[in-house]
Amino acid sequence: MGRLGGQRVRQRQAQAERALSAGAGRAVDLLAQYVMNGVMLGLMYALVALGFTLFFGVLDVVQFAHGDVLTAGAFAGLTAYAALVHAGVQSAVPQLLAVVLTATLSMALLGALLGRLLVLPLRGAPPLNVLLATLMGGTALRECIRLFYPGGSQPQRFPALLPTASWSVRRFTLRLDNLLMIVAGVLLVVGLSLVLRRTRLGLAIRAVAQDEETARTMGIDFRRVVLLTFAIGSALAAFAGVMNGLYYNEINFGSGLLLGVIGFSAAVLGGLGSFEGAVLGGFLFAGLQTLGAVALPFASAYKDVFAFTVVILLMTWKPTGLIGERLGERV
Amino acid sequence: MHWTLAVRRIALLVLLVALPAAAKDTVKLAFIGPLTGGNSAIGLGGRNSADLAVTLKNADPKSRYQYELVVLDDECKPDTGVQVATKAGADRSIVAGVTHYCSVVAIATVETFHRLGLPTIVWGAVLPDITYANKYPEIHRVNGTMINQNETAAKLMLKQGFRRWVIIHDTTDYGKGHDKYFTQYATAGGGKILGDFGVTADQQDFTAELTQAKGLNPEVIFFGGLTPLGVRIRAQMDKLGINAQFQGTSGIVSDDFIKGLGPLAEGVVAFREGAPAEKLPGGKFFLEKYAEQKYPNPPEAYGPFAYAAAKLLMDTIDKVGPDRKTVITALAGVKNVDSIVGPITFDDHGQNTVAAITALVVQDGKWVVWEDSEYASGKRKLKGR
Amino acid sequence: MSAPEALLATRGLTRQFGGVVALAGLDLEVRRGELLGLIGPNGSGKTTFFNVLTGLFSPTRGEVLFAGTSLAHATPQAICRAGITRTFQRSRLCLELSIFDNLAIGAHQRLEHGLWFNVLRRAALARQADATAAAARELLQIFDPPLARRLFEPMTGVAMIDRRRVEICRALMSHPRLLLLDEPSAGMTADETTRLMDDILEVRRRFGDLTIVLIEHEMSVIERVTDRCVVLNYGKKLCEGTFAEVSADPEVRRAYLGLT
Amino acid sequence: MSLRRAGASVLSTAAIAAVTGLLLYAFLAAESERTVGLVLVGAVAAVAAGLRSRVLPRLVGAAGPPAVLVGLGVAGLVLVRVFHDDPFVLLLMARALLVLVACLGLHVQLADAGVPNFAGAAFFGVGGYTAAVLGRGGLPHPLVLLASGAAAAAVGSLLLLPLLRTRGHYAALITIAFGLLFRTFLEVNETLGGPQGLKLGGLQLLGWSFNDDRRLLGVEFSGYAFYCLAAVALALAAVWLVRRVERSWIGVALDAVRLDETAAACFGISIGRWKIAALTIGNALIGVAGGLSAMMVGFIAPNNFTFQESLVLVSILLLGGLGNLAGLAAAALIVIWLPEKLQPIQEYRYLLFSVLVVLVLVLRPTGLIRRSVRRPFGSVAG
Repeated sequence: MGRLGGQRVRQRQAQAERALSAGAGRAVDLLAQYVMNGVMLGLMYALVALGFTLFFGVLDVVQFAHGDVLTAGAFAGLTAYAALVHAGVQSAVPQLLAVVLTATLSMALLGALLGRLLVLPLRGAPPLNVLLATLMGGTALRECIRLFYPGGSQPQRFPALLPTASWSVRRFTLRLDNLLMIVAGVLLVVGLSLVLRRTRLGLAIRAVAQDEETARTMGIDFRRVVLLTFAIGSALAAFAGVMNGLYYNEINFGSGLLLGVIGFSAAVLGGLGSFEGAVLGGFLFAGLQTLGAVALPFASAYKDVFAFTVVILLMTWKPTGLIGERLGERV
Repeated sequence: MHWTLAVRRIALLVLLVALPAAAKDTVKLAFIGPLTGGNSAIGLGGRNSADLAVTLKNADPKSRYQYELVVLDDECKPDTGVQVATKAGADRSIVAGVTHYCSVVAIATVETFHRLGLPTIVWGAVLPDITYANKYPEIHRVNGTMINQNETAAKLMLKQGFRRWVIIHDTTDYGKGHDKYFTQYATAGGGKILGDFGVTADQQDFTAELTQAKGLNPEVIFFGGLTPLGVRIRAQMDKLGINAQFQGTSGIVSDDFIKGLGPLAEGVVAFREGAPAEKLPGGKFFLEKYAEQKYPNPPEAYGPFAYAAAKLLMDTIDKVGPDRKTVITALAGVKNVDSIVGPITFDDHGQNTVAAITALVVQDGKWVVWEDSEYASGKRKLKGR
Repeated sequence: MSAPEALLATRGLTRQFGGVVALAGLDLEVRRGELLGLIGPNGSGKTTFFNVLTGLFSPTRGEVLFAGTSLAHATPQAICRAGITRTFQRSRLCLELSIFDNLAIGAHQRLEHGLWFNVLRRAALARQADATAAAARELLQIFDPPLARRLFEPMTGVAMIDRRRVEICRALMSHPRLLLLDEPSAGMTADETTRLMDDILEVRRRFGDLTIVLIEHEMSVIERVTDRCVVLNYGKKLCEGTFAEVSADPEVRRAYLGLT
Repeated sequence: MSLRRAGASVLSTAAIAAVTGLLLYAFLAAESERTVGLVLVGAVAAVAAGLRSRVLPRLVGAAGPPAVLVGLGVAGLVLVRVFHDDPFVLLLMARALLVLVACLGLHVQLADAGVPNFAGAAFFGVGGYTAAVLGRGGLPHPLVLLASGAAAAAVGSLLLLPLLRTRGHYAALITIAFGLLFRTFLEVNETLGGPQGLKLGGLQLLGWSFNDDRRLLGVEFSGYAFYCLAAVALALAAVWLVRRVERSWIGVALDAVRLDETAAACFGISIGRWKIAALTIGNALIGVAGGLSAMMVGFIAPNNFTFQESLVLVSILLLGGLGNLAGLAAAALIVIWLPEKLQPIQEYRYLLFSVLVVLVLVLRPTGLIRRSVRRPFGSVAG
């Protein structure tokens, strides 16, 4: 067990070193570990929040099945992995590609379907109906996974497809797989902002978001843009689902609900409809959770309670999010 | 008496008269366990074992009644547990019950069974209060409690030279019970508990707690809780580069724990009352019969106890008849009744004393009894030794 | 006749939406008991003036004095209690409710809303409901007699023109001191408008102490019913006076009628 | 009231009570799943025919709603008498009635004032925990139930400021976030028993313990029979209160706040006051139902009020047709009883209800049954 041996030597060194610089040393490396955890969570929440912001931007609607789309994405990825293993493909890279592609494409399709079946037909109805319909749609999706996926009610083991090398500086451990996921997540966010800013589709999405009537009169195929936006938003969630699976090495059917509410809270904190707001909101929520865990050392399970309480207080102070929703209410 | 009930009774009478002695009375027995969710493997193992007991009893010509197993799922949740317990207790045709693996559910349904007068035998929950908190004649238990489990655990780990623990436990009485009793026995033996964290049963992310634990630099992370949390914590320990030894309780002794972690499960230590099936007095017989029935999932750690509980109930009903009150009085007198988990004796609290505590370690993907493992013989080393 | 004192006076009333200045330092007076016409091209700030006056938008700058009290930053509820009610350019009736319910909303000020009264003292509640129904029928007799018999039917069954009349009745239910009418005759034919104006004059005669500000585009209507007029343009008061004086004013002719 | 009208009222009330009683009895007594299915289909067909042929509304009109309430109350008593020794059915009836009371609370909030409450189950839990904590003290139990309602309203008041400042889906997020954080708080916090929950002694009324069986008028009643009677009484009182609130100036004000806040403001209606009133009345109803339910079951744990359970309450509201009390009652009975009577769908109930609600929302955006206009409450119109 070579790696373990080397580890032990370094640990004795670390213990000696720690004895020397007890005060400052202790805080910095732990702090770094917290920041690392926070960044990982923040990125996942940001990806989910971006979905909410895209849907709201285009249609002024909240698509509340989004959290469960994330879980469905992770399960789709897991199914692809199982199929590949069954077919005898053992090496990690093709498996990883298959998992990510299956998850994102299948959820893009599901997202567009949800938009087509649940959201567009309800354009005329009161806005709350869309929230209710998609909330129930999310419940149906969650129950389908629980009931029809083999052993769906149990947590499923998600394969560790990324290399698991890690470097430790005293007690801060940086794992290669976390680093890769962070880089991939950031690239995805940057890529999305480029798509929105540089491409015709992006222009069309922003136009529809700004003012639907004028955009439609300018010849923008409204339905196509909406369905594409739903596809993109859902694909983001699927990617976050795969990240969740790789990070925790486990997925279960019920985690989508909480992640959906957290993603929506993050999007609202940042101001629904604003791209930067969603990313900021995601990291802000993760920061709140980490702060909550650090501030209440032995009752860290309160971190969700702390984070959601702050969300409610912030919304009382700024009802439409920190940066504020762009569309004021017309009298 | 509304007419449908009356009609059914008359029909039954006619049936009995017309068919002299050929058909035996049907007696219903309830089985309650976690059939869905994270602990369903153990629940299904228990159900199959109880079902095996019923099948064998029905096959035996000497048995006075035809037994039928009514299977109910408590989802390892107290509220669902009380609901199905009320349904079982309220159903007059159910005479007795083999109830619960999850302590959080068992402690909740004690009142319900007492109120509805249903004699029950717990087959897997280890929380002492289930039987010791009050003296209800209806409540019995064949498996042991967590008190002696932690005594043995502390002795063994201290003997291995471990001195510094961090405890993570779920906030149910099961988790808190293990936290309390292990701290008591570990500190008595010179060990030090650096810190303890309560976590909720459906918590997903433990990086915050584990980062703090890492800051305390423990030799061992003691986890008091069930398999789903155990898997997540052990996996996230590896993510944060925590190389402490992982020590669990009876809650993680299941194949799902190993399946969930893969290589990471290697070297994990856990303790539980009673021995694995093959080491039990009636173990070989039980495993053979279990295999014959070709159940889709294994009996798991508490299958034998479920079998023993079901068999004891049916034998008692055979002796005293399918009436709840007489069954309760008969169970009170159970002394040294032979069973596959060894002789069963119920004390005044209905608790069967199970002396044997088994230490187990995961070796090459299987739970192995500590004494037979390469960790005991020294060929393999626990973490940090 | 000494000039009757101003019921409503605004000083330097301004409202900006970002860069757009909807009201630019408006000084305007409404004398008690008069029917003032408010005219001006689209986007001249007429409806914004009503919205600021009724508290839906708080003024960026300026003062609003109504019967001596300042209402500049008052809530719509307080402004209504002071005795100002209005109709809306785009009708805002509750279509799911009955005609009676909509009128009862208008009479909210004068109704008893205690939980004790409403849940337990049902006889007293029934009496108050009958009184309100009678008041509603009386108003409807003026504006839309056939509706008086369909008081408890849903609004959805009422024609668009009649809905405008119900909205006026709703504003009158609380016996306001100042009634703001925002293009009440929009979408009506000439004789329907004439009949509506007669009804308004009839109400004015019956209520006595009722001051009305009327936003209207039809010059013949303004000429017939208003005592005075104010012409707005780009949020500023272009000129003020009787219809004859106003229509003769060169500024108005150039800005509003496009004549040079 | 003339003699003829009184006669017609009594006759039609008796008819309604008898038909409802029979349908409920057939549903509850049905043993095999096939009969349950048949009874359900029969009931739905009967009601649909009654509605389409205007027979039902005319009957209810002739009887006069207060009389219908009395009739249904009598039907409830008869059913309790019939199932006097069958605890399982009595428990089912009581649970459905208490869920109906909770849904009436949500009805006042969403259907009347337009404020969505996705933490219904959390307030149900607050009532239950209050009953658990106060139940052991010396306080007479009717006061404990009132305290349960008051506690739920008080906890609800924490959300008043956020709910007044937000609209639409932001307000929805407030209640969703509150539901999640409240359950986690109770699960982690040990004072109220953590995930272990708390046990409750039975309801005691003037020394009469509801938990034990008792002979009455020569018949052996199971303990649950008395809880069932309490639930029937509570449900009737709640329907009476909600109907009176809706058919009064308060109902008109709530409608104005729901339909057009701007116009309501312009006519002096204080948006804040009425939303607070609706939230407080609603949460109080939910709290009382929660208190009685906890006492009946004898146990309460954080797992009872997950976000999923709140969604079930909202589903009942939507399936019953927003704003329709009869529909609400029918939906509550079906949603609670069907899974218990049709064992195979027990596992699939969440899936079934969520799909049903989606269909209702997408196919009938204005609600299953068109919302009827408020009937006049003046003396002349009767």
